[in-house]
Amino acid sequence: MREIKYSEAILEATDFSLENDPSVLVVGLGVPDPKGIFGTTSGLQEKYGEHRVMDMPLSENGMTGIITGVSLNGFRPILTHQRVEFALLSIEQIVNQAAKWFYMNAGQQNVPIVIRLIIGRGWGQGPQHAQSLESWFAHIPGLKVVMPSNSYDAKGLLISSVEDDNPVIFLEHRWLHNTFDNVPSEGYRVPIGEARLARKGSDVTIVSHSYMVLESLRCADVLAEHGISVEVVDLRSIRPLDSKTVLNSVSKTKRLVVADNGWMHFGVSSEIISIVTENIFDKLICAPVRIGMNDSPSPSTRALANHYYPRAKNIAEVISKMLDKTVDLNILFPKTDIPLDVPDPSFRGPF
Amino acid sequence: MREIKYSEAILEATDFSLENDPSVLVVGLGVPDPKGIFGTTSGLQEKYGEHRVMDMPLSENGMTGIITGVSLNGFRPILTHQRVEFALLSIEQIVNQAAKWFYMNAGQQNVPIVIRLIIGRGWGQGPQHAQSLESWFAHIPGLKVVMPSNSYDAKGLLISSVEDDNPVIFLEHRWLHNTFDNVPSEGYRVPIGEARLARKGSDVTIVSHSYMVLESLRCADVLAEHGISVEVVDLRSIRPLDSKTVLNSVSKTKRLVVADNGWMHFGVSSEIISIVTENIFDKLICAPVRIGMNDSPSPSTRALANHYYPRAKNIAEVISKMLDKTVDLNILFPKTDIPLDVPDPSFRGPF
Amino acid sequence: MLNKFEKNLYYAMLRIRMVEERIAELYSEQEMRCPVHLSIGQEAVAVGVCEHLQKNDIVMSAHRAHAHYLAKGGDLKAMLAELYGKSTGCAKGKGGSMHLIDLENGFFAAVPIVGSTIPIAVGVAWAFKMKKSTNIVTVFLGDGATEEGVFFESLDFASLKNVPILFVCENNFYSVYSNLKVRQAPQRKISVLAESHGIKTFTGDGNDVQQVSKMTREAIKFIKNMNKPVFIELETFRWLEHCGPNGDDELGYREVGELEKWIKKCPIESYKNTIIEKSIVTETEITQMIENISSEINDSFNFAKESVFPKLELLNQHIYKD
Amino acid sequence: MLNKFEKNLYYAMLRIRMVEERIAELYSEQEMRCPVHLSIGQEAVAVGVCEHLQKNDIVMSAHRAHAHYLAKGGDLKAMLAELYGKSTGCAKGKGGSMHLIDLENGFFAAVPIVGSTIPIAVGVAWAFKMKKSTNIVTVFLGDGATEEGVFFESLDFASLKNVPILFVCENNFYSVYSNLKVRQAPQRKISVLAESHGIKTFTGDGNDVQQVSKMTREAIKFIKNMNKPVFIELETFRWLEHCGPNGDDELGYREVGELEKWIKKCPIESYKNTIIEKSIVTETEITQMIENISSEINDSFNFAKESVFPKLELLNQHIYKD
Ligand SMILES: Cc1ncc(C[n+]2csc(CCOP(=O)(O)OP(=O)(O)O)c2C)c(N)n1
Ligand SMILES: Cc1ncc(C[n+]2csc(CCOP(=O)(O)OP(=O)(O)O)c2C)c(N)n1
Ligand SMILES: [Mg+2]
Ligand SMILES: [Mg+2]
Repeated sequence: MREIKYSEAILEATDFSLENDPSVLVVGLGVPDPKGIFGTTSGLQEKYGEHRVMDMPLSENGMTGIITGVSLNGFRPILTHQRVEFALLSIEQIVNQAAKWFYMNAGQQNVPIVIRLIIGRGWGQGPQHAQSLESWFAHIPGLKVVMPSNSYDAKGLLISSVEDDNPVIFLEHRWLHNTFDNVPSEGYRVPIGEARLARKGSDVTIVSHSYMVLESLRCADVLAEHGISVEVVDLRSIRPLDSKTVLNSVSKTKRLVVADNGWMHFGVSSEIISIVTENIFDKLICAPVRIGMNDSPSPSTRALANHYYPRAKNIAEVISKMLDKTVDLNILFPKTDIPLDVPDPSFRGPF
Repeated sequence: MREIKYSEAILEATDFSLENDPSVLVVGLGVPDPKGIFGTTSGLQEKYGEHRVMDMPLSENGMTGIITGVSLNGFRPILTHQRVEFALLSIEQIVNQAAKWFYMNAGQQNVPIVIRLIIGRGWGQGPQHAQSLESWFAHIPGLKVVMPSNSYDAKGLLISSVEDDNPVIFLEHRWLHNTFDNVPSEGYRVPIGEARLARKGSDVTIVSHSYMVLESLRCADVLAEHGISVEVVDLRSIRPLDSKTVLNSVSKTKRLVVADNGWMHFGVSSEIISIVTENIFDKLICAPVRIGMNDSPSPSTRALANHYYPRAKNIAEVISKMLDKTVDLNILFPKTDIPLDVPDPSFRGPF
Repeated sequence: MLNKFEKNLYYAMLRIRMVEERIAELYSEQEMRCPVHLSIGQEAVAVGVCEHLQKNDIVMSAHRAHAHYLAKGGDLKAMLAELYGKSTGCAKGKGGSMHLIDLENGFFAAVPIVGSTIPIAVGVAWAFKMKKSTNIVTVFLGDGATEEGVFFESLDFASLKNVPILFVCENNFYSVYSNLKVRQAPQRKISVLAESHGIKTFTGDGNDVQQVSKMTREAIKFIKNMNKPVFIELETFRWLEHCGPNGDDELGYREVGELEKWIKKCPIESYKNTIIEKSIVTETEITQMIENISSEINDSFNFAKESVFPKLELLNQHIYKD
Repeated sequence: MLNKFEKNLYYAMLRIRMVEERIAELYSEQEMRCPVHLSIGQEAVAVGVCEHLQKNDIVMSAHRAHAHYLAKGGDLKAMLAELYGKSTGCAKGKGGSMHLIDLENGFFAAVPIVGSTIPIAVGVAWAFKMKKSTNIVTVFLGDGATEEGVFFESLDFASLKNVPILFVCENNFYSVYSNLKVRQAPQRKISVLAESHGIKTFTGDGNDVQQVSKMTREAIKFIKNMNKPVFIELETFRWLEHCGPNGDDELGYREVGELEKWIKKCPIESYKNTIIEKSIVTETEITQMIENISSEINDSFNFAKESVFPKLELLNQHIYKD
């Protein structure tokens, strides 16, 4: 199988969907432009025409309503925003309208749309270009929330999202766009709602999603060399959430760490901890712990941003404490010259 | 002390704030109209003039930016929306701008605004007039989120909110507006960030907020007659969240039920469970449980809405199971003729 | 039938009026347990526009949707059952008065968040264009809705892509209790806002069903011939309270005499006079119409009242489509 | 000094140009680690407008804010230090290029979410009105920002309350790589949109600093005398890529020759020719200006580079004000 980038996987999934179903549309600021949304839409307008692959006005709220409308009348649009923050202008349409439409009319009309949102990070993006917010969308019944951590899942989940009959929020972390994985060239589906056991282990379970899966895997790799066996669950979708896989894993390891991709409070990690403690409290042998973004807006300067995002080392610190093992984290994670405000090139994949 | 309604308490707090500080403004659709936002703004325009108390265009997003701007230049506006759903049009301004403003400019300019949001419920409001969403706001560093459950707190917390130098989201549940409590006629402050021990007990702690505090207290009353001693913590504010009071209570009772006012997943109850299990896992003797709105949009017909919202009886059911006590819930909570889609008149207060 | 079209205009307005009067009358029984926004006084807009629409043309509306739904041919029984929260309702009771739908008859949706159906309607119309359908979409909106930013975003896109949509603004001068003058600058004219987006506009008297009808005919011709959207602004007036079955003029939020002036311009009465004068209908025919409508209304209310409530299973159905 | 005002116009434009050229030059050192949106080619708008503002008048802007900040008198050292992420930055490094602020000099804020400062600026201006201040607010916005609904909501309120605000739209025909024609209907004219809200408008050549200056003088007079907002639309052009230090014309998203045409209309060069012709400045004076600016720029970059990074404590400061 070929190794391709996550961004290419998105492109291939979109290409496949456009090819496969004439009702698929691709809409977004910059979709046909020379950079093609980080390469994820490059060449599609040339191939499918400007009636199916198109730019749009800077009207996020209106466009969300418009793609909802077009989806009621026979189309399957994919709307893309280059930052999750831009979608905040369209929350009314997403949450009051698209998410509830099928319910409000008691199943007569559904809204098959995909909204691709890119999570900014790094290179001084600053407070308004670096939020995550998946827990917001996942709080809302009627939405599905998908967050692949690798190219293979990205392609398969995007195809599933486009074919899904419900509004799907598809969140892509910028730092994943250049990672690689083995990806079949043909179209395939990864079902929405199934977590992935990204790594087997026996001492502790890290539940994670999106970019933080990579940090979790790195942590697991490093700790393995010191006799700590870490299991990593990649949620892949946040709603529906595959609690079975989470519960199975924690039932086995008896210890839970959640490596959150966003803010922890009222977030994904609090939901995971709740699911685990509500359901298998007796299996746990110690308090669960969550790790996530610093509970503040994200600063631009790297002097602060370097401490804003959790890293493999922070997860390892929690785990060693949890297991009462003394390991020297500075030896395990030696200082490198790689700047922390750009993706670590050693995170190349496949994972 | 006088007993006054929650809506009157809001009115008095607003009146006090307008009187006390000439920079306070009151803005909102219908603020000066004959119904005065459920009576909470009645008479204020007559008293303070239309330059300080005013109606506005149906432009929620724009108006949120405008009150942010006016707050940067010497004023302290209170913006009111009659349903939390209308504020979804202004999420960009609230979350990207107001919440982060002080951080973004490193403390040079702050945004002293209050956004009063009323949570709809009952009488067939339906899917777009009945959401709760406090966990959304509480997820965002930079916002404060206040949710009083009674008249006394409503008045004291609204005055504190207006005097607070940060953006405060002030959520009022419609079904609280007609409840009574003892309220001093002068102005006073209830500090933001302190939970209230609403009832002492020893067997189990219910953590709750806003309207669900009333259902929790009713549950506690009824269970008390059957020898179950329930402690009720009223969070009062969701951010900052008074984890100390929660942890103290659960340390004592060793059992936790969270009666959520909204959807549970990625919600307030998941945060409470996480805080408790992360911090005092060893104190808990059984799995925590959460109760909240049904995980769907809210249906209009009372045939379904009656089962959508959790009630005292549902909480009691959880507690009796948790304590392994067999109580006949149908005897404890006999069927009444009171319709469930309007506030229960026996929930009058004081509480 | 002679003068069928003219008679239909009258019949349709009368029927809407009588349905809403009956809702107002029975509301105090507290069995229609959802907010209702009646359009008594504004019937000419709904009817004058919808009489020109084909069954497969689509209509969308907002909180004050009864008239639009009925004028478009929406099922009366299903609407009333929806107000009663019954399983036979057009949304099985899940929506209530503010969420009407009748796909069979081209009424796609109404929602209570002001302005939010406007872009959705533009999207539906855009789909017609892409499918090379000859159908059009009509979206009804109030003067208040033109204050929402999404209104302008929708105008821009409709104009940019030349989608087959008819925007119909019912300017009744009020949003709840708030007069235009506390919400919009005096020099701001709604139709001009639309025009400034390059959209063809018409303005007129929303209480004159003939004028509305004529204007709509022209508008639809323009949409189909020019492949461009059209915007119509019509002045009209709401007689009852914003939400609920009663009058509220005594609250004093409107100028004294304003309501009376508009009641004198009742769209149904004035059209009745016209068509009787022109001998298009006779008083006897009208009496017959009233009887027919009454009996339809009786039947429909009985249907709604006698229908059963939805079963509990419904609560968790339709959250997601499999 | 003779012809002080004219010389200032030139000096200010030149200074902005030279600052941004230096940023572009040094960006590849990868020490300014934040997105930068340069306004090279658009200096006449910032300068022509801001030269008429008083220190206590307020300016707000968006992602492409360097020129506005500098033209309003914003501190150069603090701006550069902000780009370098240093503790001496105007926002202590928390904001970066897209979050400039200089309260001392009346530059309130710039933010990267397109359109979002427009209502905030209206609010600031409204406060001036309520405080009976004679100060005004100027908000700069792009052609893209006029597609956001909040733009219209802001126009409505500004017009409704007659707030002292000057809207300045820099129409450079592009939003990132997207030409106006894929975003706005051809009949849609930005200034007419503002006019349809009852707002006084002016339009003109944004590369002609004299025209901008004259228009602004009139606009401010109108705002102060009539107590009403004004909207100015100015055509101009961005020379470099949307975001970053390089050109990007080779990508082919703009018409061949378009950029060259605009470079020929360089606001600085053409004004230089005018003022030399009119003997307002001499070549020697200009040489002197360049020297002065260069040395200021050198000093300022040194300051920024030598400043220390903020300490870790800062991360959790300023989340809430006590
Ligand atoms: C976004 C939003 N804001 C506020 C409301 C409350 N509201 C319901 S109907 C209405 C009046 C709308 O006025 P208009 O559009 O003129 O319609 P009319 O009621 O006059 O028919 C308002 C403000 C709402 N439903 N949605
Ligand atoms: C709400 C929002 N949507 C999209 C973007 C991405 N974006 C950043 S700048 C820009 C272009 C804006 O164009 P214009 O307003 O004309 O300003 P210009 O860049 O031409 O100066 C876009 C689309 C954004 N920052 N905010
Ligand atoms: Mg109206
Ligand atoms: Mg532009």
